[in-house]
Amino acid sequence: MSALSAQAITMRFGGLVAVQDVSFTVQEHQIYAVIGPNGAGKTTLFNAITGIYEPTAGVVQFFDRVVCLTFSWRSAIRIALTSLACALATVIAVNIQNLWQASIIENYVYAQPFPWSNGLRDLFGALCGLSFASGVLAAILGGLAGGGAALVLWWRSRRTPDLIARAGVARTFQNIRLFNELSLVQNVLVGMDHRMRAGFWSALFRSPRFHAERTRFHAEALELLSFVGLADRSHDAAGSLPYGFRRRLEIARALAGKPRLILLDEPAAGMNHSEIVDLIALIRRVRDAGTTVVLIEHHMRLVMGVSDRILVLQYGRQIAEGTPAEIRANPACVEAYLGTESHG
Amino acid sequence: MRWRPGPIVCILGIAAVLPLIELFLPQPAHVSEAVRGVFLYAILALGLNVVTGYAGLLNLGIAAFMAIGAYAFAILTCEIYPFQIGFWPGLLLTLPVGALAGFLLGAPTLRLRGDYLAIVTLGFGEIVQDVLKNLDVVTKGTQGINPVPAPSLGGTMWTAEDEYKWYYLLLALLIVVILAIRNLERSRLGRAWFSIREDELASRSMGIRVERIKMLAFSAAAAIAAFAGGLSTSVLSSTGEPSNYDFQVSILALCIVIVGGIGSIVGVLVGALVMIGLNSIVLVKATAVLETMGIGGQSNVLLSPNNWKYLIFGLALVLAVRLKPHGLVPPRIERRAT
Amino acid sequence: MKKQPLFALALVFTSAMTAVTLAQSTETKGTLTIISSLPRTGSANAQTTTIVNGIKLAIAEVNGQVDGWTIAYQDLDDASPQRGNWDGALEAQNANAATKDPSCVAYIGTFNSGAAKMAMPILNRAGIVMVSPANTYPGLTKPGKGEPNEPMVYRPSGKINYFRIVPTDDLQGVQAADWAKQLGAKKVFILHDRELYGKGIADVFQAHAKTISVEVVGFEGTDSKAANYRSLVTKIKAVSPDLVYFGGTTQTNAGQIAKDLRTGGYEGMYMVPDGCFEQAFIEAAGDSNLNDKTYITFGGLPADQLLGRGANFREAYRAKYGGDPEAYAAYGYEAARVVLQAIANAKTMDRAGILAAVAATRDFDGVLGKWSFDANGDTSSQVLSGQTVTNGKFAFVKVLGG
Amino acid sequence: MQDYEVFLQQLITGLSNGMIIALVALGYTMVYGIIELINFAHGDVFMLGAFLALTLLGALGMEAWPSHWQLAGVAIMLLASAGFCGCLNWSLDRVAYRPLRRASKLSLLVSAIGCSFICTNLGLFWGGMPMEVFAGGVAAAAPKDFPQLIPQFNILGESAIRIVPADVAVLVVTVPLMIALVYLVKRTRLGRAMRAVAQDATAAALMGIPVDRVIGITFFIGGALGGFASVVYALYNNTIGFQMGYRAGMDAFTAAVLGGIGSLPGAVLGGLTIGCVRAMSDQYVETRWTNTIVFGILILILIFRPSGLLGSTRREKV
Repeated sequence: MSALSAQAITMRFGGLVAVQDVSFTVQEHQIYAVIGPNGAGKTTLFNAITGIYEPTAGVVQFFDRVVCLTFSWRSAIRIALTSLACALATVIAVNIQNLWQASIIENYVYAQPFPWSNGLRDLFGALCGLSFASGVLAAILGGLAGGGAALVLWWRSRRTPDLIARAGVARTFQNIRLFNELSLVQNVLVGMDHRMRAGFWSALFRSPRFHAERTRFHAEALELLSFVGLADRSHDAAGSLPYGFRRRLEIARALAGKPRLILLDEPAAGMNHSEIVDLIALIRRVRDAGTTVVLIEHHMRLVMGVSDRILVLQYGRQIAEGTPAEIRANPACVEAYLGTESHG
Repeated sequence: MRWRPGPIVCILGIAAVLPLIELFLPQPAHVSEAVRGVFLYAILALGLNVVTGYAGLLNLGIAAFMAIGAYAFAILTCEIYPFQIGFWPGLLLTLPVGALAGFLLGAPTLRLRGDYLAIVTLGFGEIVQDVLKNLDVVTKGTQGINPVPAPSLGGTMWTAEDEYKWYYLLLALLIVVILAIRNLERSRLGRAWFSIREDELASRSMGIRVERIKMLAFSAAAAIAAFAGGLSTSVLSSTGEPSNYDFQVSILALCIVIVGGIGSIVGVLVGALVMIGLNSIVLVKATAVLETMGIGGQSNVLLSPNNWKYLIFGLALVLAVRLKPHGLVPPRIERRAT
Repeated sequence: MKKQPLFALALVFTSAMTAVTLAQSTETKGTLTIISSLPRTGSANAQTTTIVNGIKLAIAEVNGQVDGWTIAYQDLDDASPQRGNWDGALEAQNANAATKDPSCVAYIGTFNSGAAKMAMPILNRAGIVMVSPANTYPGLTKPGKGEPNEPMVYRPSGKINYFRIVPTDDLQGVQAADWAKQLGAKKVFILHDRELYGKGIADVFQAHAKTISVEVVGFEGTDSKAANYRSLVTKIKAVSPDLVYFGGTTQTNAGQIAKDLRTGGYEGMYMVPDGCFEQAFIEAAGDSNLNDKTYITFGGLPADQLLGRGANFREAYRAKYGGDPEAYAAYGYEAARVVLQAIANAKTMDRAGILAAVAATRDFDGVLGKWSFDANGDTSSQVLSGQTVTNGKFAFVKVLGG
Repeated sequence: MQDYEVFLQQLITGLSNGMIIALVALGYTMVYGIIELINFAHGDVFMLGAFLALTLLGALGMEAWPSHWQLAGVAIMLLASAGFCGCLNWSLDRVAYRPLRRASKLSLLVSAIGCSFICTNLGLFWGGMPMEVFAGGVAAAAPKDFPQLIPQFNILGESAIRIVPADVAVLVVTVPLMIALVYLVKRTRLGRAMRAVAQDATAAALMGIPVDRVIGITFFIGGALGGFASVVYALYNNTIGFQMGYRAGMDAFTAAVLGGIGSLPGAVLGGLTIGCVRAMSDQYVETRWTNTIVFGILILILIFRPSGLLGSTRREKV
């Protein structure tokens, strides 16, 4: 089974083509690298894969499945119901004064018990007696607006990053995006959020389930922090971490969701030699734990040392794909990238 | 860990003994009645704090939800309507009513970016004003709905004169709200709120369902605001007129949250104390003193202390954020328990 | 740490206030306090300032003494700066302050009928007499005019403690409609500012206009914060009414409406209630827009039509504040005088005695005419006067009703 | 009046009102564009500009001037108010906003709210103090008449449709200003600097652009636009009051958002839309529902176009 397969991805911003017709497949338990000069479209490709951008063309599959809300009968019913509710609400809103007058004011005598059956009967009668404009027309307009809005909102939420993350795909960012005001543990716990089940009410009333879950995930988060070597700072604010640690925290956060596929965007940027050695070991451990890894990297030793396969991009186009040995032997790649880049 | 009274407990403790201290002070120095206003605004601002402080969504229409709560409460309980469900059921019902209103506004608009959402909430505030004023068959327009029943519990009634009973009732309800918000804040939900405030895209990429989480913040805030609205209605025994819940109230609540310390419960309490205290204690008493000393009350604008209130209030706001840009009591971030 | 200045400040105020209170209590027979509660901050400030002037004038006329009792006056504000309008919480706070002040025997207020609803039950239980210089909502006193539970709901003790010296909307609206018919209006367009006062009076005007077969061609609530009303004027012009009635006040833009009616090319009459009977209305509207085609009703006779008492009031007011007294100044003055007279007549110098004395006010010779309080606490005066504007001044036209 | 005449008349009214809103909204949107501050004080700066114009008018006795001199008077008021509001807005930035540039956006917002209250109070004082007509400040809070310098006869003569010179004056003042503004932002060095700062203040600073000065100048220009607008407003409506800033500011904010925050043509389009919707709603629905309709339409448009009518869907840099 392939963990990730991208077919003919094209990403266009206005007139600018950032990624054109890129296709590749990552097998499970592989470490896969995407390389290319600055501005080659690597990060854009990542963003298109993880749902931050909607690809202009092309299909992305995770584990042989397109992660996307399809227009099923359920969504259709949902939109229809919204439309209906809006239609009804509009009719009531437009006529509330009459309805209220007919059902409540007319029937209620001060300090007497209210005849509920008469009230309901008159309410129904008033509803039936509405004029065309305030009844049918209002219903149609309200229904159209409500249905249209529901449709638009559904369309916008078809393929969002959270949907993809929930499908088991985690990522890190090139310019680290931690939650700076939260502690390290909390950062990791946010990554675990979609695995938690205790909801609003159990949090509000502190149910036993809430406590159990809190203990369990808290322990797991600390474990994960020690996995990346940050256990001793677990209660510091993420914003106070030095740069190298922040990368590791981001990886820990991404791993927290127990992803089957993890995308790392330049994990070694700004790291020194020994940190990179640690990172290589970490990536291997992640892979050995069963997670497929895709990474963008400039650091050639890391890429060549750790990757199973490599994809080379230039100006948004795919110029080569293969094992490290193949890439090293490919003259176009050497020309485009390796030749100009100093080996780290 | 050994239990130490935190700042919240200290503040509430002082609040609890304040009426006792007052027994020994002359009448003009009594402030507990004005402190009731502090409690009400604190509840409102705590609601706003959930949406603006925790989830980082600027809401300029929190007063609209307060109005919805107030009118829903009044219509459900007032004797000129047939429902008359009584104080406690009515007060509890303001919560779902407010949440529903929040949901209806939030569902289509919560995807909007920052200040676009702000104008939507501002506009919603204006719409609610208009609707309450114009649907006079239902809401009695600007007449206001009264009398709204006072609470009773196990045979004791709260009347307008029982100011200390009211004081403690409001204090108790404030504590309940604080506890509820703290429970939410220190949970998975609270964490998700913070993460959205910090970086919406990153939290989305971590699998947080941003729309749902925002919606919960929005609805929770609306529910708490509606609760505050119902409560204030009961305190005054009337809804007043719709413009009692206008934009200025939203602004005041926002100032309380930000001046106090955005995202911090203690901050909101202190903010409410300072802002409302400035408004209905310091300014009122100061004007009274100046009047009795013969200053003011002149027909000239400049010589009447009342005409300086805007200026003083505005200066207080500018100075507060200038001196304490993160609020009087900024939230402590690091050691927040999970 | 940050709060210390605040506490210090509070301490200073507290001690200052205690000192003031102590200083005052060293008087002859003792001090009786009259408290007024009016919106002193924000848009109603102009009107309430004249009310307070009227009250102060009345107290100054008796040199602050009645029968050896010192009359103290406290001017409370029921508006807060951030609201810029009356605030229910502050109104309740003022009313409670009055009940707790043992020397307080009378409460002059409120300006807004909505605020009165909050203050009335509190003061009623405490038995403090409340005299309003401005509330016109009928339901506050008259059974059957407002909601079914009014006005009993404002009288939890069962006794009447609330009095008002202004005619209610149901009176003024009817008189205004009658006058409109006499002026030759066949078609009227009614506007109101959607406030309790303006809407109430416009509703009555509309209802009465229909019974006296004046055609109502439009009934609209305006937006008192709008920059102008040109589009509304176009709508009005399209149905060509003879008279436009606006239920509202200067602060809810009666002046702007007058202005836009004229610039929009409307040539007919324009009528407004006593909320606009003040020079500020003419100043806001610009006299050229009002002259000769504007009609104002007022609950009482204007100062210059009164002999004796009224003329004295006008002179005294002019001498003290410069400028003619306006509607609200007269109302404020009258309210304070009713209270002062009651203090003079009271059998016992306590709240109950003074309340009884106010309730017993009969044939009061005031600046609004000669009137009594009826059983509901309303003024018996049915006299309203009609004014117009000529050369930028109000000019008395006739007595309405009677 | 015929139905079509009523419609045309409402359109004219709507466009005139809309132009004034647009002018205020331009100042709003410029400030928003550069530091993302909802400048609550903008409406109140606008209000103070109108009071300055009234003071000038009274002090120079312009009402008594012959009519062609009055035109010069209008020009004087326009320039004076623009300069005054510009300086005021600039000083607000200097005193109340600049120190908070590193603080959170919300602190800035509260500072702006505070400034708005202060300006409101100054307007209250101003309304009373310098002019005798207000009875020594007794009626300070009441709305003030702004004398008609521009006659209100119908240009179209006896036609049922009225176009008064004030309508024309609105156009004559606002359109050149808008063109000048677009030129300034698109074509000049200053405009380029503004756009650079708006895009990324840090990067602009690194490129040697004096960021604080550019922001200050933006505040000045935004305020000046408000000053122009205030005089146009006063001449058109002939009434000013110390609380008029609230509605003006809210309309401007709505217009700016409707058009797409930060977009100059958007602000103009938004202002015109709101003006016309208001007029049409007054005519064909009911005045009391006008606000509801304006905001209802705003919400509907934002649902379908989340960045306003002409706003760019700025992509977040990831």
